[in-house]
Amino acid sequence: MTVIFGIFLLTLLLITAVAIVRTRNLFVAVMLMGIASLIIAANFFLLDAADVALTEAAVGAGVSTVLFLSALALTSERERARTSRKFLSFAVVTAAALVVIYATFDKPQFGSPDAPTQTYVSPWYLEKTPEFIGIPNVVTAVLGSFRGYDTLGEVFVVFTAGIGVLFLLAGAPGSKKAPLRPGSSVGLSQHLIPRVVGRLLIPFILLFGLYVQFHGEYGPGGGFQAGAIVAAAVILYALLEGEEKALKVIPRRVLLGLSAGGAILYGGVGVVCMLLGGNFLDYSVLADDPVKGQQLGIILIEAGVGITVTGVLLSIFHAFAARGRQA
Amino acid sequence: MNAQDAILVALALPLVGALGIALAGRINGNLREAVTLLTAGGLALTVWQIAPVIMSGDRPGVTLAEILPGLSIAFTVEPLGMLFAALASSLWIINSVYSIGYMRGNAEKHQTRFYVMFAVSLAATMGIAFAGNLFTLFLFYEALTLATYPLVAHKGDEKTIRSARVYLGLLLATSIGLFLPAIIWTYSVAGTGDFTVGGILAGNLQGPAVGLLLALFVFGIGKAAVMPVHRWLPAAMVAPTPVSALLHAVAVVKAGVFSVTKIIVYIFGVDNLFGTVGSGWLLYAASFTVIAASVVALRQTNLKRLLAYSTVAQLSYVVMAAAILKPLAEIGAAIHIVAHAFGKITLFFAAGAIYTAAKKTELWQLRGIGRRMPITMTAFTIGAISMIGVPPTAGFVSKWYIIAGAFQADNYFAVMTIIASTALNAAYFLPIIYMAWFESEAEPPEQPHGEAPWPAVLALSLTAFLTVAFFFFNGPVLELERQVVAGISP
Amino acid sequence: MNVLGIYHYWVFAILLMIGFYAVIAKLNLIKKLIGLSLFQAAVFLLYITMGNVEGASAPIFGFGAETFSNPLPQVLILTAIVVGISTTALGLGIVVRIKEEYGSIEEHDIQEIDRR
Amino acid sequence: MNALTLHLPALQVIVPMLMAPFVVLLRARSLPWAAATATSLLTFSIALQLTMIVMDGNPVSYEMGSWVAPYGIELQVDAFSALVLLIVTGASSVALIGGRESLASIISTDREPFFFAAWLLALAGMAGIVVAADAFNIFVFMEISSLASYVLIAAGPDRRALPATFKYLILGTIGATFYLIGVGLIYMMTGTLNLGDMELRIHEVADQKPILAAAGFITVGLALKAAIFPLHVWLPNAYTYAPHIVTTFLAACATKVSLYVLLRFDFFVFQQNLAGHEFQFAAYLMPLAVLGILVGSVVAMFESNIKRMLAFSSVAQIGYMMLGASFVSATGLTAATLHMFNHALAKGGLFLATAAIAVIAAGCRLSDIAGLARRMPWTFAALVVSGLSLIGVPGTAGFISKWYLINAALELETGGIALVALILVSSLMAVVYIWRIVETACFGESVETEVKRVPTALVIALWAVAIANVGFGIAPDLPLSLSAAAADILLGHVR
Repeated sequence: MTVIFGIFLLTLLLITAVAIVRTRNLFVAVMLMGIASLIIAANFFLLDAADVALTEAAVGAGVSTVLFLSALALTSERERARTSRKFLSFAVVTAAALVVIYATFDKPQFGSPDAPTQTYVSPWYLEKTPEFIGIPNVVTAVLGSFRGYDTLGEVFVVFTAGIGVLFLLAGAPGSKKAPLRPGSSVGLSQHLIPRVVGRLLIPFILLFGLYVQFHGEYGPGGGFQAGAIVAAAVILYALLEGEEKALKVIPRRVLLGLSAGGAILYGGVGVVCMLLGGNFLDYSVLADDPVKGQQLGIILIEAGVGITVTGVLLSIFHAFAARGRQA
Repeated sequence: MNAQDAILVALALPLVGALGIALAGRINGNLREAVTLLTAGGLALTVWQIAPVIMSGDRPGVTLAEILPGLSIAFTVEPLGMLFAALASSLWIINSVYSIGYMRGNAEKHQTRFYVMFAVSLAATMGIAFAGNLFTLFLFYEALTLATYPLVAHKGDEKTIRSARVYLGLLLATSIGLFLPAIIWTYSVAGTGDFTVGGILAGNLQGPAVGLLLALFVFGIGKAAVMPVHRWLPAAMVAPTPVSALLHAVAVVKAGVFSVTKIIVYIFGVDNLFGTVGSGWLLYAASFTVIAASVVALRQTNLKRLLAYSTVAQLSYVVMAAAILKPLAEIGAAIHIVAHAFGKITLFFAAGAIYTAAKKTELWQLRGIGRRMPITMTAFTIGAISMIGVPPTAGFVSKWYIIAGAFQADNYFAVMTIIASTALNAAYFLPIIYMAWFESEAEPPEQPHGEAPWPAVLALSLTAFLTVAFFFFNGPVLELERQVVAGISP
Repeated sequence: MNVLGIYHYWVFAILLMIGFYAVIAKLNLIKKLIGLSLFQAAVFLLYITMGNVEGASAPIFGFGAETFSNPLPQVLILTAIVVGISTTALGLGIVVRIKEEYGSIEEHDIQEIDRR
Repeated sequence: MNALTLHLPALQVIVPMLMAPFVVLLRARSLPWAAATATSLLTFSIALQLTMIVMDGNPVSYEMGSWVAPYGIELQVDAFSALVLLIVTGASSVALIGGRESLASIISTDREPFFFAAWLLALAGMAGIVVAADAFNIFVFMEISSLASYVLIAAGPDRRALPATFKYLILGTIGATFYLIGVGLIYMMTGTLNLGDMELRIHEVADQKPILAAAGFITVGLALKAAIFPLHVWLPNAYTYAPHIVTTFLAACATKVSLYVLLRFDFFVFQQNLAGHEFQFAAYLMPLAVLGILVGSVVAMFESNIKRMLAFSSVAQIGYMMLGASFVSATGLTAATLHMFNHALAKGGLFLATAAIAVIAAGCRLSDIAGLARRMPWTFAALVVSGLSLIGVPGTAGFISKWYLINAALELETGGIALVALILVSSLMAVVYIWRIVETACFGESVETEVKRVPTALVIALWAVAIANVGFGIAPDLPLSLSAAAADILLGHVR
């Protein structure tokens, strides 16, 4: 059953991808991107990758669509019909395709349990997680502790993107922008239904975000997904009530503090481990019982990740929105 | 102070002097000139102090820095280097005296920069003279090119820049393009680049490769001005006369020829080069240059360009003498470096004096100038007959040894070349002397002029005296050069 | 069972090529960024396909499953997704600034304006 | 102090990385600059200490989170990484020290915290790549340094900086994703991400096809990031329109870090494990290097904008490094690694001089700098010294690496002479384009603009680099011993 469902999803994905490239209306392309992300997320779920499916849905479908739409609002929605260098691009693409096809000749059997990847490093993780870290979700254990340094790097990637966009677009927070025009159509203020439904939904989305944040150890979830969900909630509020009111709820300075604070928290936990005698990011020294220390460490760094991702995504959204009003 | 310190002082003094001149230049002209003369005198003294040590057969050496294993900045003084250093340092004093007269006479601008770069060039020349291995020679060879560029481009107008660009382009192209690979080839083949008596390539390079390496060296050293890499020399005529004197007589050109001779004697080794078939072509290339340059000089009308082409010819004289590969010829080559220096510097000083006093540069303008500027013209005459090689002058001594060397190698082609070139020299110098003394002035000059400013006249008469004196007192120099060829079989 | 495996790798290859083509051939800067995210999405598919074990469940204990899929590629892809979104965000920031400075986000127009 | 020396490899990366969020929160006038410079100097001192430890040859390794190697992430610092670390941190410190006024004039006070945070993140990213011994970790830090570099370049005053940054972003991300595909394919066949581990396990992998494809992807991806000849199209615009101080920093080290990863991958992981790969490495990369040298030098000769001219010269110099590496011999590799160091010095000096000129001249075109030498003699003296080092005149650092390169070429049986001729011809071309700058500056007639003074810090930094150029030309034992050890390490893995 899952085989047919898998093939169906993948074919749908290919069709969507071709549609994205061919369409000239960028708005349609962005919407199709959202759909493609959702299909990929569903496919990930089929391939037993629950965490990744949740992330792909929240970050891929949710946040990237919001970013693309806010960028489209500031630029043009129609794409000029000219594609240049057709022949050159076809040549390069076919060359790359040939190399990829060449690589597939003797790949290990799809899904075979005795492929090298399944027999070398991963069994150690599956075996040692209950013993060393004692949390059910092995992915979060590997993400937080075994390869915690990767995740630290990745938090800083998000942080870099945040300050990059702020550097490019908004300048310093609180820069003198056009004064608020009273009575202008702020958000969707005159559409009653979305506002009422929104007001009901937003608290539950926030609650779900917190649930995902702290449920990371026991099931699919974690800092990134939670950050994306909380950011989505605040963005929904901003869309409904208007961007200035959302800024009153979380002002720019606080957003910057959040982005920087999360990264500092994560790095700080690592430095504390060093001061307590372990290596960098070795949480077992955080508490007298190493397993408790690991769990405490993972909760702290997941909180750090969640804070940074929320702060950065919201700063980027406000940077795009503010640019809209100024232009 | 012992010989090693003397070498280091000889290198450091001109640089310190250059600094001193730069600072003094800010205060006033006289102080600057005083510092220049002081430095020049000090340098000559230091260098002459090493002479007796070398005469006694000792070879003092010092290593400054060990850059890579087997590659170091090291200095050893051997007779050839000693001769070249002594010549350069003493002529610097005379040249400074002359420059003071010339610069004041023509009220040139940027005089401080002129003297500073002059001192730096002298430091580079000392480095070349005392270089202990190929790498150090190359290092200071490049330094000399870069130091003389601002001097050649002194005037700064469009024509000067273009010819200065030719000067620099050609010298850098030949040095990086040909000289550097030759050095690296030598290092990789012989394992070292040190100048050792009897040569280092003896065992490890045979057949045509020797000829090719020799070609890379000779054409790589653009300063030796063997055709076709001689074009930079006439192009450098745009520089003021003291600079031309520096280029031709004191440092630049001498460095080129000195390096070629040193490489032939201390890298290839005269004996094993004599045997190989690859070395024959050098003699023919040098002879061709001698004849061709002399013929071109015949057709020149500008005095300084004539002297430039005559230098190209005389330089290939030295290269030819070195290429005869016989002890007497090697001595002749070394002596000719000295003789040509004295003769050519006198000629250039005279040309400069005529330009300063009478603003005349073309040959036909010199008709009857002897009566107006007697001392300058007598010096010019002495210089000219030294170039031709008439007995009472230094030129005769060196030509004598070169011809003796040619007979020693019974290389009649060389003998024929020397005779032919002597005739050509006479052909383009004697008419000038005749015109200057025995013809009357075509039209009286706008304003009557006497001799050039006294420092210029003093300098050129001094060098004229030296040209004649060298004919009589060349004992110690000959003795010095005999040590170079001691080991070579006649 | 291998047909699904081969199909997965082929979809990865085709999606990669579609994204790559969009990045090179399309002139609209936003379409290039969309192509770029498709290009990266294909790579995520490759990693996750690699980590899947037949008949195993997600690597979470306590749900009564014995065999589990490989957790490592999933961790790598979690990081890669966020890296992809960060690059896209920065790219969009630059595109907005280009629109303000040049008034157009088509590569040809920008080159023309620069040449003028 | 030895408790701290244990953590040095980790500190090397986390010091600049963790300082970035703090710098973003600073709001005072030039406080972000001061904090960034202090951090950069601290990172430079850590790099020096690491070099001292690693100098005697045995590498230092550090397990992140105390998890043993293939399961956790391991950092490894050996002589080669110490050399590149010195280049990266040194270039950043000199550029920051010299660049305060020049940057303050471009970036408004409210955007300063973001700029210097991005600078520290670029520094941290590069340091992270150099010390990482885990393939995926290299990808993460490559993204950090790339994103931060895009921000730094986009800070350029000229509006053309933005399309240049966008092109760099697209090509950089494609390069990084190619690298990711390569790592994925290798992981699929060997099951591990640790470089040392990967090298051992690739051996037993029977079918080589995916590994060869992975080698292709990784080499192309890293070549794109390292701007090796045909894939260098993003470099000239990015370096020309970025702020001068950013160009000084990136030109000295950005491309070299990717080259470092390329060499480590090709000599550690692929070199002897794949049948005939050694031939492939030399066969494919040598012609590209030769073309890179020629095209880079020729285009630089006819370029009128100084910065674009120096950017193309960088493409040529990267060609030299690739040429040295493609000899797959001890002298060749020593030449390549040493040239990374010497080129950083020479190019750093030249770009700092351009920054100083830009303070007074109207722009960066040759016509703008006519006759400036008389008004700023010190800057031009330093420019000449750095230029001579770029050309490779004896007595300067550039000469030493040229010397080794030519010796390595001579050791080749076939085509050695031709390569020597190529190296010399391109050095002559370097003479031409350096002298074009000096000649127009010294002899052109200068248009009188109001007298502005070059900031003293910039002149001091410029002269420090110029003196270093000559200093390492006379006494090159520090970089030389490091690069010789690096060559042995790289070749040690090739059986």
